[in-house]
Amino acid sequence: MDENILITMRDISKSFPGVKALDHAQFTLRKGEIHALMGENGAGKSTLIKVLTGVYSLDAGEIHVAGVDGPVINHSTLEAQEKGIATVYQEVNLCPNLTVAENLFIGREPKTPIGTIDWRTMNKKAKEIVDGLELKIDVTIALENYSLAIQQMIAIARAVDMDCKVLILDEPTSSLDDNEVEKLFKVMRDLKAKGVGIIFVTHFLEQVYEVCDTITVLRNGEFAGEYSVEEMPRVKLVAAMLGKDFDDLASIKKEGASHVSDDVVVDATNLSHKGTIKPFDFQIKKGEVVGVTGLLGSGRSEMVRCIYGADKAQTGELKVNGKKLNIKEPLDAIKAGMGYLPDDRKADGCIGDLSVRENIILALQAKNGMFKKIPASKQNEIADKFIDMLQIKTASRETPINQLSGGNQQKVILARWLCTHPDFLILDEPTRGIDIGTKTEFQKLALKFAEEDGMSIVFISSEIEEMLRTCTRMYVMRDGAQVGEISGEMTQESVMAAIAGGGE
Amino acid sequence: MENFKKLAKKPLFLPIFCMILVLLINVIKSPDFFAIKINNGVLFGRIIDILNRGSEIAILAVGQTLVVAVSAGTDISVGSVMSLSACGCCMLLAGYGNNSVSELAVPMVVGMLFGVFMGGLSGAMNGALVAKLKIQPMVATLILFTAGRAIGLLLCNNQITYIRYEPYKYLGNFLPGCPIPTPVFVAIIVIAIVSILLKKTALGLYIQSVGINSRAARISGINSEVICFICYVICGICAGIAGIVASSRIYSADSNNIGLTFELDAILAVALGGNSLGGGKFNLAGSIIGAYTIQAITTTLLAMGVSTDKAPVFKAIIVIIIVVVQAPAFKAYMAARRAQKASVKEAA
Amino acid sequence: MKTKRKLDSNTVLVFITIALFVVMYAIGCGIYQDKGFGNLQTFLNILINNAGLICVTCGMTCVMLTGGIDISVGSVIAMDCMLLVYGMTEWKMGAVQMVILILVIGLIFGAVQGFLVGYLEIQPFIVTMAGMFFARGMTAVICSGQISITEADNPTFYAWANSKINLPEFLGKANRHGKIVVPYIRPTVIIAFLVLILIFLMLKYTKFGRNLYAVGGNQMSATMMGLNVKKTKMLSHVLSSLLCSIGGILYCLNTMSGSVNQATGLEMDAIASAVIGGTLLTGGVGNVIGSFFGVMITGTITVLVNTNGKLLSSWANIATAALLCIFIILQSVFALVKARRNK
Amino acid sequence: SDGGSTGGAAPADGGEATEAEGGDAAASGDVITVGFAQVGHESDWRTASTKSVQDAFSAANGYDLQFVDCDNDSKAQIDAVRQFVQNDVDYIVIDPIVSTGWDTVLTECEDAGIPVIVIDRTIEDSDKYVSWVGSEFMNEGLASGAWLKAYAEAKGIDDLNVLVIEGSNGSSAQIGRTDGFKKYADEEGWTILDSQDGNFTQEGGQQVMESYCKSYAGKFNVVVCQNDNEAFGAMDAMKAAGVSYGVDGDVILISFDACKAGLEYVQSGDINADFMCYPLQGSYCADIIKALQNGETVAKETFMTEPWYVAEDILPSITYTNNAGEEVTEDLIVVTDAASQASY
Ligand SMILES: Nc1ncnc2c1ncn2[C@@H]1O[C@H](COP(=O)(O)OP(=O)(O)OP(=O)(O)O)[C@@H](O)[C@H]1O
Ligand SMILES: Nc1ncnc2c1ncn2[C@@H]1O[C@H](COP(=O)(O)OP(=O)(O)OP(=O)(O)O)[C@@H](O)[C@H]1O
Ligand SMILES: [Mg+2]
Ligand SMILES: [Mg+2]
Repeated sequence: MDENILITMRDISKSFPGVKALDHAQFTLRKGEIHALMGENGAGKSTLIKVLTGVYSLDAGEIHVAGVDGPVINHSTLEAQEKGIATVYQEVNLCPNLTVAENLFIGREPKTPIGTIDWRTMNKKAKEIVDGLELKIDVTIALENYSLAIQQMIAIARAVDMDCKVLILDEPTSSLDDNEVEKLFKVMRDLKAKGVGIIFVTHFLEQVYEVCDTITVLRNGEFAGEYSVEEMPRVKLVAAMLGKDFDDLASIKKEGASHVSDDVVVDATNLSHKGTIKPFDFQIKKGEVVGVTGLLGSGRSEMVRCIYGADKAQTGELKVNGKKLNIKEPLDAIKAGMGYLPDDRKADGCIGDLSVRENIILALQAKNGMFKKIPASKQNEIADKFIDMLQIKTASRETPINQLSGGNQQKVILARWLCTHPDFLILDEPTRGIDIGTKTEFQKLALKFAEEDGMSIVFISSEIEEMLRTCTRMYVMRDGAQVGEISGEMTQESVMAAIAGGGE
Repeated sequence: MENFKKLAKKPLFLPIFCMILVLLINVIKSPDFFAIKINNGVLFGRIIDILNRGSEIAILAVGQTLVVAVSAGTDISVGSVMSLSACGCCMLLAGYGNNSVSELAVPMVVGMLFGVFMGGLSGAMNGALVAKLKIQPMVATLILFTAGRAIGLLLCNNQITYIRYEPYKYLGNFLPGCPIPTPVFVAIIVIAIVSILLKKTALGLYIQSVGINSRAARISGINSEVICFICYVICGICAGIAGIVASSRIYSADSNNIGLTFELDAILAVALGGNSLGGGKFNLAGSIIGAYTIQAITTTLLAMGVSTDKAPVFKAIIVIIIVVVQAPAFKAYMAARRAQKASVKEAA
Repeated sequence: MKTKRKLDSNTVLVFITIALFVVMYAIGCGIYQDKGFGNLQTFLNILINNAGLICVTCGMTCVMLTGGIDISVGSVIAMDCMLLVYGMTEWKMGAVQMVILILVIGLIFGAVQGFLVGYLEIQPFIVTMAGMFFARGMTAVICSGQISITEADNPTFYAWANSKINLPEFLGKANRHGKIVVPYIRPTVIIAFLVLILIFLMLKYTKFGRNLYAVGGNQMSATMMGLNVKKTKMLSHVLSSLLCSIGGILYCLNTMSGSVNQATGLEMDAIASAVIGGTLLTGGVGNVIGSFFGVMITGTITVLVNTNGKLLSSWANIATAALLCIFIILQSVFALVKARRNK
Repeated sequence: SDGGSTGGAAPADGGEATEAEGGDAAASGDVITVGFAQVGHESDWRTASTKSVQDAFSAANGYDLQFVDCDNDSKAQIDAVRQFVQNDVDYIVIDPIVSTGWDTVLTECEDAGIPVIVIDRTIEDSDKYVSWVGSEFMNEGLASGAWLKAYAEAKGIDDLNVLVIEGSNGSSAQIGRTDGFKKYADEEGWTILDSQDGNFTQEGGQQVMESYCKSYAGKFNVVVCQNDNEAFGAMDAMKAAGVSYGVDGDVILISFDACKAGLEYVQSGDINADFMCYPLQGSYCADIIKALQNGETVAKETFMTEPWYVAEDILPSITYTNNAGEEVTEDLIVVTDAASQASY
């Protein structure tokens, strides 16, 4: 084995019932390299990582790890860790009931001379780590008190601190804001300098070009090629991922407000929910796409949840199509023609063990009422239609949704709302964890629904460009309050300025 | 072989297989186990006993399955609720304070409906605690587990209330001229109603959604609390019906003994039917087969003359064998071993 | 960071429990002052009577922390008591030998249950229910009658059971017959406290203890973080059965007898105590201090009902259930309010 | 409110008396507090027993009864007795759930100077109680055997094949009745085909009998149920299986307890013989306490008189050697309306 090589994976195959997730995949990681693993949703990236770290057993193929003679098979994450492979998996995987410090150190707690856990040292070290990441948090309280973003940072910090030879990061940036991503990159570069090999999975092309050296592309579980970043322009990379030429993002253009009618669909005044969002106003017209922007944790989700009734509004008044509406439960909102794609897919979206079909028709069924069951044939028809339309990669419509890759799960949830034919659809981070091809698809779809079906859409995204491309108007949020509204000619700079509050 | 493998993939394969296994032991032990004859105008035989005596557990298992599915927890009060509704029914039929009557104080139907209503009410209380106050199911139902029998005893003025009125015995024994025990019909009716409810409405989908991810279900327009509540009420009603059947068998309300430890059997039935006690997806048919499997074990032990206080040892061993055979981890291990053997053979 | 540390919800639950206990005890002292409820010995009796339960509840808490449950404990205690008594009376074994034998049996019992739960991934409720049937049946297999240990059978064990540890004399009080009754505890109480303290330290300061919390918090995550979830679950059951065996010995020192129906429903007492003490059945939250107060609360409820002495059998059960209900609802309301405030 | 109020009953200590003084001026002097730890409430028999004790120690009779229902939990009973000591009662009455394991706690009672009276079930591993009142279960079993022997002779049945439905395993009633009957069965060479636990319940009796009817169809002619509830269940099961029983039937049915409903069945000829187990120990207890109050010594054991009931007027009496080794002749009572109404 080459001195410089940390890991080689050869001809790795892995099948799940009905899906061939990996088909003779190849992968090589060298010392001091940041290696991007790219591919569409469901290409098999996460599976490759899980095979490497012993979460799944492999069907065929060989794995070699530096410092170990012969082929290696890890049977558990623990074994992988012992071989110097530290991993942050795609879904945040920490124990919310333990303190931040424990989450950082569990499995390798500092010990006192008599073999008990040395809490003082542990807390001290933990504090150093979070301080190093410029997080202002108390390491001695339970992790569940902090947001998803912070949890993600802690998961990363845990892996980084593990003194590993190989660090694997599976979509760590999907819930981080730019500032935090920058911190992460700094850490990654430091490790790289120390000779650690890093596997980095992301759907953000900019990030790949910012930190990575090498790119391996997977397509439908197969190895599509390994490239060095310098010799791989964006368009070619996307083409390699999709296996076809990529019609550029430029093709998404706003029609302007020409199709927007004057009918106000939703009109909220003074809505608020104690503890999460201060009173705000909101208005949207038929066929309009409106954005909500702000920093992470600024209350974007909270604002739309309050409109939708996921958190019951305590003050204010909501009019839908001119009629006053008192939303007690999300069902009332659905009946009034609303739909809400939540940002936390795992907790608020997917019904894990249920099939793709059942997940798709769920909201429609709820809208129809319990006693008007949608006939089986109709259910199949709807499911097939959306699997086809959104190109959901699934073995069959009866596959449980939790066996789908992250991005495809998101598409199923979108299908759930589309099939209720809402007048007003809230998309909260619909593109989080979604590959570039599908992202564009989502943006196009949003515009198409607005234009052709006259749907009013709220679009929330951490990527300002995405919102610029789709929205005609944006509400600006800061610290749990609505602080303004911008419209007209918007640029990245003007939006950023509004978010930062420089304009006041 | 291919066909068998396909069969083995069916979700109900294992529960049925286990049931057959238990019955097989009987055939070996005593061939006349399966003998059914008409005796005294009614069907007579061990198999009939299993169907007859298993009815209460089957009825309870129906309700328990829904509760487990929707709340990932178990309702341990069903045994006490059985007793409570039996007492409620008999108290009304006898009139408060009378401990033995041969004339009913109110029409029989009224008494029975009242008993079922008591069951529903208990279910509603459990449901409210679990759905609204978010108390863990086992803890919430612990309250009625403790108090149910006691309230029943109070209703019966601290004594066993006998209803020595011939038609009252019909429900738990035989209808005149009908050779099949009535509890079998009651079980069939309860199972049928719940199955139709699940088939013809979206309740099944709702229950599973709430059981798997109640937050997501709520966002999708399902009123999680109401669905959870409904399941507990159904479970309570099932317990009420089972209680009245049990009471009719002995034409009395014996608050201490009606439904004693039935909650364990009901939960066991759900698990033997291949359902996860962690909630979510469920299979009603499995639970029902599980219920009759348990009764088959009990009847077998009785037939073999194993004394009731030692019988649990055998019951435990059978249960463990059944659940181990069903365990995915065990299946995977066996599959791996088979593969290993095959590869060794190939190599040779 | 030191300023105004947020109390985490687990600690709050324990404080609620302790506060409720104190309030209830104070009310009891007020109402039943004339019946000696306020005597120090009444309190000590709660400890003496529940020494075994405290051990069992510690074990139960450990299992519940992983998200599991162990409903075999009541039957295991019955089996332990029966075996202890039978061994000492019929086989004429020594007290120490029997104690060791019981502990070994506990370990084996726990290992089997643990293996089934941890490695074969069978639901703990079902495994321990089978364990419950098994142990109860075995009790009858060992002996289906009622047997007891007398001084003649085994003087050592008899001495253990009857030795008193007197508290300082000035705490004593004269009873109606003019005798100064010095408050005392039995050695069982000391053992129970030792177990309590050891388990508390284990949960807080050992890797295994923290693993229990991690597994209960999120099993998937624990696996992904490289913990051996299967082993942890198995060991939790071993620990529970071991503590249950210790509890069984203490129980036997209290009752000095074995019978088939002994300790029926004790598992529910243990679970209820742990839950009242703030342990969640879903796992990941709780600690043994809370569980201890849970035991004290259930014990106090019993004493209150007994001291009243006017309740019909049914009312006694209903009173117990009602108090339990009030406790659980109060706790849940506190938790809901706190969750809302946190949001 | 009773702590120091018992000054008349037992010499009260000064300090104690002052403490309780405020509590009750009205209930002067001679209220006697009694703590009663009852088994539970599992049967009509038990309810009758509880009621008799409660009636005997009513406030009207000058008692303050502290009643604890232990719900068949032997440890709860020990706890309750400890609590009585703390509550400083004058007397403790125990119906022990188990016959063993009492030494420690009875020592505590003794230390506190509180006399203990045991009723119904027995305590075997300690003699630190002043008196016991109850039934001689062994005699009930012996009487049933003696009756069956005489009855079979009178009827000319010489091949007796017996099925027994036992009571809860390990209870003194089950042990006594089983042993007593078995003594006769062994002596006379009757075949006991099977003997299973029916748990003293109707459901249990029914289920066991259902099984018997299949396993021993046509092979048995005597069924012994160890209480009336089991007999009711067994009757239903036999009826369903088409087996005739009772006075005109193929099967002789023997039962114990002789509660009201049981005697009604004896009267109608469904049950051949019913051996009473008398539950009303209350007045006996009260007598003992009165004697103790007066400083008299009391008998260590008091057996209650228990009548034997039969359906047919064939045998006037039975003679057998009772557990105390005495040969006794006891009358058999043919049940009348008056007898069954008078029962509990
Ligand atoms: N546990 C599982 N059971 C069955 N199928 C699975 C399982 N995990 C993954 N798959 C399937 O394997 C394929 C590859 O999934 P994987 O999660 O590796 O994709 P991915 O490249 O990480 O996608 P994404 O970017 O959306 O996260 C998908 O089609 C998915 O449905
Ligand atoms: N960096 C941080 N430090 C401390 N608390 C944070 C941080 N980020 C978020 N939070 C907390 O988490 C809560 C919810 O954040 P959440 O991410 O849901 O907000 P959001 O505006 O919907 O953002 P987004 O949907 O883009 O993630 C916020 O109210 C905030 O208190
Ligand atoms: Mg992935
Ligand atoms: Mg958000």
